[in-house]
Amino acid sequence: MTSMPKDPMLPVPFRIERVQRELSDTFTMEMVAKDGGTFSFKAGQFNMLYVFGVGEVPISISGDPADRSKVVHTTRAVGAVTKALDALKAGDEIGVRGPFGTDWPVEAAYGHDLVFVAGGVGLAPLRPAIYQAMANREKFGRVVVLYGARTPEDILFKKELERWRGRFDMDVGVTVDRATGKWSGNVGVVTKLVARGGFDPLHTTAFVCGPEVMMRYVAAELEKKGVARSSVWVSMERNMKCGCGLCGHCQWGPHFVCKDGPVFRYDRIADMFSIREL
Amino acid sequence: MVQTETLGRVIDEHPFFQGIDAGLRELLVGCAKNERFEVGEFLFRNGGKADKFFLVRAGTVAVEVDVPGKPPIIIETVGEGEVLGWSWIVAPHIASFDARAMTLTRALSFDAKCLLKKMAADPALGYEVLRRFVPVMAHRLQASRMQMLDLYGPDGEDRPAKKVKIEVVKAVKGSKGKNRKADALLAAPEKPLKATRKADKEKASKKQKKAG
Amino acid sequence: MAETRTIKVEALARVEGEGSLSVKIKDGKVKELHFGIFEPPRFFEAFLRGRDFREVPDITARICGICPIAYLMGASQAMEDALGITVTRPIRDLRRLIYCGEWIESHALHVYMLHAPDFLGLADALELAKVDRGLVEKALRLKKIGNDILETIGGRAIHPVGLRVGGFYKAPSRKAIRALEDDLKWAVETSLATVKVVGGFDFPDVVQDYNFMALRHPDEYAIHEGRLVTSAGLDIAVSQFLDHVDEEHVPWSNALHGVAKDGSHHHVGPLARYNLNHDKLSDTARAAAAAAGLGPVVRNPFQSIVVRAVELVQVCEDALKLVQGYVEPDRPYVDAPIRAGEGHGCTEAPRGICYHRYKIDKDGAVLDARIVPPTAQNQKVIELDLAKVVEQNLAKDDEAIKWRCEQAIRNYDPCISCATHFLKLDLDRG
Amino acid sequence: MPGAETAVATAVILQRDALDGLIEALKAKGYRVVGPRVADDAVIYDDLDGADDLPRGWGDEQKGGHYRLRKRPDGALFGYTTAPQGWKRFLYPPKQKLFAARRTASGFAVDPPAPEPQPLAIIGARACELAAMRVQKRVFGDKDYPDPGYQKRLADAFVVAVECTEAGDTCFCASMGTGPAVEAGFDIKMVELVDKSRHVFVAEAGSAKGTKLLKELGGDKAKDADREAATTRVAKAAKSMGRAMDTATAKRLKELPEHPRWEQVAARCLTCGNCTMVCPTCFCTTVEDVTDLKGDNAERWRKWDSCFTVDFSYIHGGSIRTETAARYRQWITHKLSTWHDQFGSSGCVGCGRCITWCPVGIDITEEVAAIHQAEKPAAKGRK
Amino acid sequence: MAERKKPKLAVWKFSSCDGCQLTLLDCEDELLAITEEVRISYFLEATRKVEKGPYDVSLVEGSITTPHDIKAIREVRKMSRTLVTIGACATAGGIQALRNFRNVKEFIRCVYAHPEYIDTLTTSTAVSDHVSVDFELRGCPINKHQLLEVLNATLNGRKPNIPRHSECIECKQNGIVCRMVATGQVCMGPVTQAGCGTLCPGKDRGCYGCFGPMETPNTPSFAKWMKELGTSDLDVQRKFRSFNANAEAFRKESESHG
Repeated sequence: MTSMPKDPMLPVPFRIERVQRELSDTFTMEMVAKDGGTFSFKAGQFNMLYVFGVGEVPISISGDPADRSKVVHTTRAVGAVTKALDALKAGDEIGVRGPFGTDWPVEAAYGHDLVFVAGGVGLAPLRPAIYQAMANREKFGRVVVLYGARTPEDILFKKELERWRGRFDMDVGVTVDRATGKWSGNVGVVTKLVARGGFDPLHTTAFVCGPEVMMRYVAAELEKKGVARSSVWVSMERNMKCGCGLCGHCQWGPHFVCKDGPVFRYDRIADMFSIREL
Repeated sequence: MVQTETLGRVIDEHPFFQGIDAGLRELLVGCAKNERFEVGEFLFRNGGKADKFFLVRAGTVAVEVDVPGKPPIIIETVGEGEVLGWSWIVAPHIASFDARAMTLTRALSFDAKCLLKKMAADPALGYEVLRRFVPVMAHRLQASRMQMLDLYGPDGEDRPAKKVKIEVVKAVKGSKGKNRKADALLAAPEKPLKATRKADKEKASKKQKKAG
Repeated sequence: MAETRTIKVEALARVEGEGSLSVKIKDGKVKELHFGIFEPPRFFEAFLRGRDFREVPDITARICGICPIAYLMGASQAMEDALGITVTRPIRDLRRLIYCGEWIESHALHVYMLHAPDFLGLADALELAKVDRGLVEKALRLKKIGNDILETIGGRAIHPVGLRVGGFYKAPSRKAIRALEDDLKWAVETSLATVKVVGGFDFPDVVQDYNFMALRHPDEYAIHEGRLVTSAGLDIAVSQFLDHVDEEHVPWSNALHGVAKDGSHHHVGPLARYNLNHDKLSDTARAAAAAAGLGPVVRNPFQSIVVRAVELVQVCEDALKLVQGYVEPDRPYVDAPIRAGEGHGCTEAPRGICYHRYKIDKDGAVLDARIVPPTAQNQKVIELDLAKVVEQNLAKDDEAIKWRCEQAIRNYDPCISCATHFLKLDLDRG
Repeated sequence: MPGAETAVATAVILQRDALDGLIEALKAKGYRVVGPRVADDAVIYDDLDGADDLPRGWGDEQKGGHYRLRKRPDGALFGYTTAPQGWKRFLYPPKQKLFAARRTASGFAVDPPAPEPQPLAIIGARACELAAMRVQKRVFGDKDYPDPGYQKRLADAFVVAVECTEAGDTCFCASMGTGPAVEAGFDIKMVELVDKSRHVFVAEAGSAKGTKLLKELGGDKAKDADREAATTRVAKAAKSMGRAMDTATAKRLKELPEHPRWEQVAARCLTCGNCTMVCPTCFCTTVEDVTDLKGDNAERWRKWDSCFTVDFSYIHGGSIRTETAARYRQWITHKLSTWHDQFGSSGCVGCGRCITWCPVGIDITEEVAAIHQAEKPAAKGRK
Repeated sequence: MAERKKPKLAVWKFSSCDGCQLTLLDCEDELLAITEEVRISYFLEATRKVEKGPYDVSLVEGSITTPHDIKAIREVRKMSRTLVTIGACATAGGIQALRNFRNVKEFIRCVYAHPEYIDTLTTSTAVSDHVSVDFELRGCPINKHQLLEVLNATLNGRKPNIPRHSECIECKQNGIVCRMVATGQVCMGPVTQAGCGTLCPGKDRGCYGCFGPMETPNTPSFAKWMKELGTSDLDVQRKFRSFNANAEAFRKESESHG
């Protein structure tokens, strides 16, 4: 593993090996440490990515935690830094600080049905956990991936989803908010897929990642289905400048989203979800 | 008789009428029939009479709206175990969307006229049916509101510093001395500097002669 | 040759503000010539009414971003005149020092970046930098030294915040002022070199016979106070200025033309100051002028660039002396009870005299304001210069005449934003 | 680290002149000596050339949104209460360079910031200020990601604490349990005794470094009477606090996110951020990336930030806390309530700066008291 | 990291004092470097050379005060990829917006010998009241470091570090003792946007608001406090009516005093 420099604010140089366009505004980058070191992380953690001269941005890791040879990020270009990231290509360098934050407790879910609920680009932070679960497939009951996207054109990791759907040991449900006749899949919000079930609520662990509003409704739907709040995990997002609890920006009630999160157990934060402007 | 039994079992097994009182179920059976729709076939059409509702047993149905000049937009898909159509409850009983089978679809359809009559006659049945429809409608409403939120839509940082609000500004009346020429530079974008305002100039000099 | 030519410069470059020029020539004679100022009026004198007298310096500073000190100081002095107070010697020295800063900045900017390119046939100082980067770097450093003085005393170079009626809000520390010393020593040397450089330019042969008007002070090269004198022999207190100068409103300009009441046209600025105060120049400055071929009287407006360079020597030297002799005043400003009154103030902005008059009521609110900036006063003589320049150059093509005309206007370092504030508020009374 | 070792509690009496020796000795040991001096109409903490810079004969008058220097007749050197800003300025400077980066042939290289300059010698830290240092030490002492800069600066510092013998109108350290007596975190602590007959300091060492330095300074062993006089004065200060905090209600604030008081305080709050800037424990920072024109050199700077700004809670496209009420609530709830969850103590040390330096005099103790009052009947009603 | 093309820069002037564009020339240490990175295509104060649009970056100084200005600013907008307004005139109407509070028609008639020569609007307004603006740089005048920061950020594709918070935060960062609390003089800092470098408080004087309103100015609360400090209604109005008098928050507050 690349040793973290003593100062947590110093980025470590990585080289971009491969850039793959996922959607019109979303891309996946694979990078390796410039010093040739390995990188280990837990599913759900994030890195602070530094684009030289532009700035830094927290991005979840979307690769396989078992693969320590590289670090993979899937990013949507929305701000100045992510747009600058988008402009980089293989061979360019990037600064990395991390990994930071809490992880999806995949091992704690052994013996349960495992339900992944993702919305939009929220599938990216879940992907490492899906990899990890499938590498330990026998430890789980059913493995269900429920995914909602805006339109069929906005479906992230489409090929991978198709591949997963083709497996006999994995249930994949995809729905879009809007479609035209060319689309033969589900149309509707992702909560509807949750409502359809296909898992044993009493023995289910759910990992939810997407926009905050979506997670709120999904968590409520899971609860309605009978899944205990303590078995639901969500991944939060707040302004972050340091990633390691020093800058104070990501505070959310008593929590620092960067170090107490981003992955939170739902029962611990459910009350805070409904407080405005917290 | 065989058919009635079969229909009764189908109703029992469908999540929508799960646990319904056997007597009421029998009343339902009287208005139900099995239907089958090929891919592309419409279950009902926008503007058409809403004289049925469906319990989808297999397959997927697209609830869609036709947009002139564009492919129809699917608002929602309804699949196995779900109920389709509620316009039959609400006057004037006209469907407001198209329902099209996306895959081979099998469904139990209920004749609205028949059912409404029975519901009117037997308030217990009426209550039971509506009791089951209301949550479905509420759920659909919530879902469509969430769709409207466009949760995954772009919300980037690139916003102009300030929204343009054109304010009505009045020029001072009677001002004729057009001795401002800064804008002359800009009159023609392709010739930013050279463009002149001859007319203004001439006016100005005429004015001056008069004044002098 | 019954030919009509029209020469137009729609927007003057390398001047402060927005001006234009239009000349009609018929039969080899200038038929009509307008030096137009299309900078829209901003009505300063109007909205000053009702403001507190203490706000006036900061508000009037916004008339001009290039010579804000001229306004800050002129307005402050006028208010002090109205209140009947005189500042202490250390405050007076600090004022002269900050004014030197503005002169250094403004003159360095004008000489090198706005005016010199004309003499070298270049579009701007950036082209000059391509020819002689070292020279432009020196010019920029010189300009920066002026700005450093402004920033050290006033907080910032444009619209400084440290000045007030009665003096300054806070006097800079001795340490901060002394930090300017080394740079100023370099500036004296560089300004001497500047005189040599610009003294070697080719000057069109234009000799004008103007009535020059400038401040004159018994002990120094007048910058921020003195009596008003003219080459015609007038010698008046600042408060009498309006007895001798009037304004005219012409259709092609948003600025009023300042004209002497006797109908003559007066000329303000470097040439006026030099010609009327040659004896007050420092020995170094005077020697530099002589070496550059300037006599005690200069009547060629194109040589104003050399005179500016000579003045640079003067103010760099003055600034150096003031820096070396700086002592922190006990109190940074002089206070006085508010009373009703009328006050006048006049200072030498880098481009000529800038006059202020205010009337305030017993609560210190402004009843009436009148500001006469230098460029407004020079408008008429600029037009006279242009007529001569055009007639001398008729053989040349339009583009060449145009450029030469622009150059002639730049002789005056016109400050057009200022000029449009020259508004007569009370015509009925005037 | 000051106070790491057990105090060698032998109090000595230092004469007024000994302070010159103290500062000289610290300078000779290579410390950058910072302490109180009068500038810009206040007693501020700044570099000291010598004991002559100390604010001899100056006191202050503080209340909500109000501070005035006051001449005091006794010539006390530490006769003021607290400076406008605490030692945070020195231990966690408002602008810190995080790194410089330069473009290289292959990409870019990151250069860490220059090593720490001289260690600090802090003269005149108050009990509340030492408490603030302890709080920030925990904040910047995360087990995985401590802030090396802060930890080093604090560990290397030499701290001369001066106990308060008078309390200010906006002080409430007694109610927070953080003062006015100094208990830990110092190398030397002193109590100033000044009356007609003498001007002395009762000094005690709190570390080996402190013991050594006190020995160098000489000074007679303090008599019991001197020690008693010192204790009495500090106890008197504890009793004369101008304010008190209801700590129980303060701790509960996180349970009251919908309290109507938030809207009421929002009507007054300017969201100017002064309270967070003067608070000795507020630690939030933002980062700024700067570049040269060519884009070949870049730097990242860390700057003090405030939860009162709109940008503070910005996430793609908008800010979480747009309302003033939400921002004030965030600040006070974090400071007084959720700080306990995060760092095991209150984030408030009772120095009163946020009250004095709020431009409109909003009083943290008053806000908590108002919420306490409003909550009381409700609490009864539930029972 | 490829060599980038030199972007074209234009500097435009409307009703103003020229101070903000002079700020560009006041970047003595950086000016020649700037010209190596950008192509100065239109900048009348500095050069008579003029290049045709479109321009990558336009800096616009000055407020809109004449009917022609309205047309002209629309043309500038069309020709500019990025339009940055610089200074209080361009971002709020400037000091000349004080006319907005008066009856200008009457006013001109009594002021001018030949009112018919004068072509003006009854108001002085911000550029963003007429066309969309990509970035607004505040100040009367703008701060040179902020100008360079905006240019640097634009050239390097990052977000400019231009805070919108109060001046107080900058004051405290710079270690300035609050003038209002420590001396009782009115300081507009709490309702004014940071960026000047704490000039006035650093010179022992209260801020006069030349950077305009901060992001969420609570002017009613602040005005109330000013009055508690002994400021008259008229003076409260004057404080809000200066270089950013027509900025929404200041205008509204000024209208409830005096």
